[in-house]
Amino acid sequence: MSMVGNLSNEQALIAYKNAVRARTLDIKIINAQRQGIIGFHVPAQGQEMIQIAIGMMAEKEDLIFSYYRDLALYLQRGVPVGDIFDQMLGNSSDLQKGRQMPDHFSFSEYNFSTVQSPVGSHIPLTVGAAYAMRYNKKKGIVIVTFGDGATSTSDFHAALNFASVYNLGVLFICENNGFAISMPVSKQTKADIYKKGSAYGIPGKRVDGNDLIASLAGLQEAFDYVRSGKGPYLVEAVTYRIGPHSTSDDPKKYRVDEITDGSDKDPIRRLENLMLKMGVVDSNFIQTTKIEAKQEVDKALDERMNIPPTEPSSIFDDVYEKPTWIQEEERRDLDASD
Amino acid sequence: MSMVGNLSNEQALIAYKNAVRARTLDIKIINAQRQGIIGFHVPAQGQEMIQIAIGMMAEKEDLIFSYYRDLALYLQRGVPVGDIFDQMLGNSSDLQKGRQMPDHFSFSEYNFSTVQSPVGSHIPLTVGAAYAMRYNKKKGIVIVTFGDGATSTSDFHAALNFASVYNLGVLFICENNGFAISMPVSKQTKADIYKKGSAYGIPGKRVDGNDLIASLAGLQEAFDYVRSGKGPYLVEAVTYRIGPHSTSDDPKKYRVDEITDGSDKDPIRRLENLMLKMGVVDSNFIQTTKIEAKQEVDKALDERMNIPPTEPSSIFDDVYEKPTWIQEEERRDLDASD
Amino acid sequence: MPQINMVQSLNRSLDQLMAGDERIVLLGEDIGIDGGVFRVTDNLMNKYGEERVIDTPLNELGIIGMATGMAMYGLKPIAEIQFQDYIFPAFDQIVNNVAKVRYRTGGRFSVPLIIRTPYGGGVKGGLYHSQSGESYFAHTPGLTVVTPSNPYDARGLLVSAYKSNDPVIFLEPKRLYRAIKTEVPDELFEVEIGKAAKLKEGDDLSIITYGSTVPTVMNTVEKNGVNADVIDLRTLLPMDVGSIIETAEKTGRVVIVHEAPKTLGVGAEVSALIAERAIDSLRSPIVRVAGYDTPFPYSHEELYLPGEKRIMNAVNKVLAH
Amino acid sequence: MPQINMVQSLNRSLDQLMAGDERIVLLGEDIGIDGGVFRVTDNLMNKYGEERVIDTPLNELGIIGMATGMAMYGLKPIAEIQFQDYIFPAFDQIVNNVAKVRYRTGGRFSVPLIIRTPYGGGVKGGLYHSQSGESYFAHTPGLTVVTPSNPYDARGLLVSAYKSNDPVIFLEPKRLYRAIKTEVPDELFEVEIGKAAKLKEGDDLSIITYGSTVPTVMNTVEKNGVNADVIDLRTLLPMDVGSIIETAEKTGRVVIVHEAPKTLGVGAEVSALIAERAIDSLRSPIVRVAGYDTPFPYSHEELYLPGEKRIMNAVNKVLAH
Ligand SMILES: Cc1ncc(C[n+]2csc(CCOP(=O)(O)OP(=O)(O)O)c2C)c(N)n1
Ligand SMILES: Cc1ncc(C[n+]2csc(CCOP(=O)(O)OP(=O)(O)O)c2C)c(N)n1
Ligand SMILES: [Mg+2]
Ligand SMILES: [Mg+2]
Repeated sequence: MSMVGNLSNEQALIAYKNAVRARTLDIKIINAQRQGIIGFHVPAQGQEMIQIAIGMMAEKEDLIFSYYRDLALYLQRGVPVGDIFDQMLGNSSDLQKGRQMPDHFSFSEYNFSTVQSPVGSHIPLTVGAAYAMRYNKKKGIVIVTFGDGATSTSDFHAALNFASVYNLGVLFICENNGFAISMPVSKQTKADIYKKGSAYGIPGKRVDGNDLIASLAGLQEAFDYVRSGKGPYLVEAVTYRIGPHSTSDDPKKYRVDEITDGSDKDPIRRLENLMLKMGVVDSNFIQTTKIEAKQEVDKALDERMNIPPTEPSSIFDDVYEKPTWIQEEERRDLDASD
Repeated sequence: MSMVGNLSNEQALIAYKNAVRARTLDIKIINAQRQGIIGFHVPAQGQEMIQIAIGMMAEKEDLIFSYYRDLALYLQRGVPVGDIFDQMLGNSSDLQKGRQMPDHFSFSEYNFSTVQSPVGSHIPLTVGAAYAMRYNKKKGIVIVTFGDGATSTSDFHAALNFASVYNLGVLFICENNGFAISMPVSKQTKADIYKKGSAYGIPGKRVDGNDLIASLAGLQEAFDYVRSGKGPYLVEAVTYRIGPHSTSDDPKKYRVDEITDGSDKDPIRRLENLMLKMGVVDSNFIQTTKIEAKQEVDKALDERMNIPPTEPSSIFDDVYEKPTWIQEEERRDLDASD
Repeated sequence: MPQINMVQSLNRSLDQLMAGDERIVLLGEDIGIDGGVFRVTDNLMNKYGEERVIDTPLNELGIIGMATGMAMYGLKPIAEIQFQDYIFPAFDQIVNNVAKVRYRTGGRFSVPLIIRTPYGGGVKGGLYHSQSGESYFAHTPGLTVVTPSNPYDARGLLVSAYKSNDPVIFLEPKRLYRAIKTEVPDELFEVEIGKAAKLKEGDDLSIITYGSTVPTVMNTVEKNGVNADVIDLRTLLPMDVGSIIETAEKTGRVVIVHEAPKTLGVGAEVSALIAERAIDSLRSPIVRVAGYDTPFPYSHEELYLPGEKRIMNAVNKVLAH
Repeated sequence: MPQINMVQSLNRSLDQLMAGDERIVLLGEDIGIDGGVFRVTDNLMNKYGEERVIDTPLNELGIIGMATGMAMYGLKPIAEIQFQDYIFPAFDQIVNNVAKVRYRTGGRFSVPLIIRTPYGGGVKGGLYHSQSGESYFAHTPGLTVVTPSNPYDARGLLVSAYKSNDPVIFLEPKRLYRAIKTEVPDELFEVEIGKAAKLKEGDDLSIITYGSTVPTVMNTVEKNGVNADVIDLRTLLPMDVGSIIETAEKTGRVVIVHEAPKTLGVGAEVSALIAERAIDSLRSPIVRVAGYDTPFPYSHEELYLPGEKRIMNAVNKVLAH
């Protein structure tokens, strides 16, 4: 049975659940941040639908370069909530050994790459990754997400040009949430973002990133194009950042919120209303989903909070494959200062 | 009387003379380079017409950021051949005190800015210059020239975006000579260069840069647009690099010359033929122009060659407005090593 | 005089300088309506308008390139790079244009530009909100590099940077932004570029430091009763070689403290200057206490930063020698 | 064995490495059909095709970004930056991605990438074809920085860089490209990263140098009969601290020679290492002979470069002390 178009009821239910899980997780993290349990967070609230849609469209073998605001995408692709908390706590179970700020993941098991803070600087890496995949005759395409602000970076420009010149299978997806911290997109650029590919001969498309059905439909064309070997493609997913840029930011200084958590324009609420209307779910199901999500994230954080921190002297590992004499000497210096 | 459109016979004669002077100067420099008199050169041969056209359209108060291959533009704007030689020789009359390689001028008297080697890195400076001019209510626009290769640089991207966001009076002119050293433009980008402005909301136009009349006509629209305060504009002047990238380059390795000096496709020859056909000049005039140009450049180099080099210890000046103790100490060290 | 912190000091100084000189414009990411992520430019857009306080698109190359053009053509731009970690996209502009325009044009053009940027750790910012990149700039002739360690110097150095006709990299130790309040006169005054400050007189050894580690050093020597000359360099290019040599000759024992990675950190130059000019006065090794040679880790940043323990180990080492 | 120059040595080594390992791809501006502006990649596109020898658009950020992605996903890219002066547009990629990917991912990813680039003056290249920027890289943990001074080491270091699983900045002293011919075995061999070479034994003093100034130093000591230990560092990060300290302790007098500006040049770190570890052996100041602290001038570059006169002044100074 299908809800709309190719979207089966089952898929829609999973998507909805993951969106709710992501939102619940996000709120949990913000609270944990306020309590000093987690250091920092970049909320993904409001951007869940386009992220879920990407997760649904991507195949396992597709390589995803996500950015720091893609919580729903990780969940949709199967990353356990516990692994996310480990990273955010920087504890000794963190796959990255506590090296990065919260939200900077490298879930390579799920074929994600690595997240950095300098905006846009992951985008050129996708060109090389796609080149390597084609060179090694690997299946799959490369997908990269980034914000509207990132389209101004030099990295964006270099990456689109190189991807086009070598006709590589990279799907560029801009999550245009309307702001780069305090800068509205209207001050970031005078062009439509989805048209920016025309400077490189790359086709583009704008999709309503707050609507699951529209996102899926729009992405379909883009994925088909890239998968068929025609080259790179640029999608602009129009979405909205509910809440602050980060836990350090106060958006009241620069904007009036247009969409708020749980309001009628909230993308999760929109999906919820659609599913209710189509009879795919009832209010009972919605209730249960939310409660289960809450239980899941509460339990996960409780568990992960008890994991001890990393060994202090591990800060000298992974600078190089093997520490040089410099790191070894400094490790001894640290031990002497303990 | 007018030759074509708004172009008076007199203007055409001046344009032709300057083109011939530029070509003659270029050849002279290459010979001087072969003889070890001048260190290096980036020939402008083939690109004279678009450069002359820019020089004709620009007002005195317009500020020009030229690049390293704009010999004809300097001449059209009145720079004396002798000053050019001084720079190329790096002698003690060089306005820049011998600091830069040949072709890297800063003829501020003629409202040129300063030329650097890193490709494209002058382009963002135009944004600030245009901002300063508007801020100070100065008349005039900013004009910047660069090659096709430069459109790939990060500087190009940043500059076009900023110029558009602040709606600044910058006229971006790409002298597309078909190559960036050995790289044909088809491998530089898959898009038409004049369309690259669409990524920033900047209009663009392609002109035949090898034809004076077409260049003037095409530029008219661009200049009008920018002068009227509508914002930046991007011109792609299609031209052709006759000869090597520089005196260090051997183009035989990577291309077959499509236009050669003096052939029918040579832009100067094309103007010559047109003027002959229209009876604006006769073969006698052409003869005389070429001889006079030769005499001028021969004489200028002879004169300038005898100018002594700069003082060795002057290499410590102009690092700062006043040398710090470091430069002063190093100056003494140099003296001690003389 | 009221006590103010470094953010307030910088904000007030920018305000007064702008009031007095129309050539000054500010530009950077989120510096306008938002007032800067650290609030250094708070309220200035309100006061001076969008033409003088310019929010920019997200491209540091563009910010510095634009600022350079402004500086060459009559304005006095003060650019903000949101975190020093994000200055590298503009590195080519800084090294190849900003630092070299005066030289390459034989003095026909200059770039009187100030680049302000917060640097250093201590705010749980991990690899990309904690770097101390001063060496990258202090190795570049044509640049002037300063860093205040307190609200007073912040004001004085900013005024001096404003008066300079050369480009100044103005490094703001972010963990000191609000950590210290001092009295700062409300008239504009200068702290001379190229002059270190002696924060404390002592005989047993010299501790040379700057910026973010100055309070750590002062607390350490006070708490442990260390009888040290303490020097705050304040300017990293050109360094105050006179003060450095004077203290080295006086005490014969030198410890250098900074937060940037040790290898080729500014301490290397300080040490080399002494080894070149005061070798006969030295009675013990010159010891550097610095950030470790690793990227800046998120976890255990308190261990990465030079602290009391490590400083005292170094002090004891040179004293015991 | 035939005598070959550094360009031939590099070209032959790249050829052999590519023949033996399909993961190797080259990328850069004009490296393909043109064979590179210095001909280091001559004929390799002919031999290995456009898929393995990739001419790129004019954007160094793009080159290094692409190469980084390749290295993270199974290839062994060797990128060329046409002149080291033009590496700065990629500086953010190098400092913030290349150098930090292994660390920030806890070792989940690595960037086994070689960045080759010609550096240094002596070819009348002025400000933008002459820079020696090794300090910018040697101050960056996560990078390995090497520079050969002869055709033999060029080959050996390239092979070692190839075997490394970490990013290597491979600096080629362009004025030595064709200046020296030596015998170079045609089998691939390694010159260990992190190991200096002692080029000459001597008792009176130690001269420590690397890359482009090695022949100048050798000629100077030979011509003037200087009885010096001469050390060629070969690797600038991590430096061979053992060799440096050993020679400093042996002779007690040290002169350091390099072409990069003195302030925070690699010589500062060499000097600081000695001042930290061998102070008691020193019998005279540690003197640095370096490029001057100015941009690289077009005129008088022969005066800018450390030459015999300046080296001998330093030698005499430390001997007379
Ligand atoms: C190169 C760089 N400059 C500045 C910053 C500071 N910064 C962090 S996020 C951000 C805004 C990014 O906006 P956008 O790309 O739209 O993504 P969003 O945060 O809205 O999802 C800025 C300026 C940075 N991280 N990197
Ligand atoms: C940033 C940078 N990278 C590389 C170079 C080396 N280089 C000098 S000119 C040139 C080609 C420039 O081509 P284009 O922009 O088309 O100008 P043209 O020389 O054809 O006039 C290159 C790669 C450089 N000068 N700057
Ligand atoms: Mg955004
Ligand atoms: Mg060209």
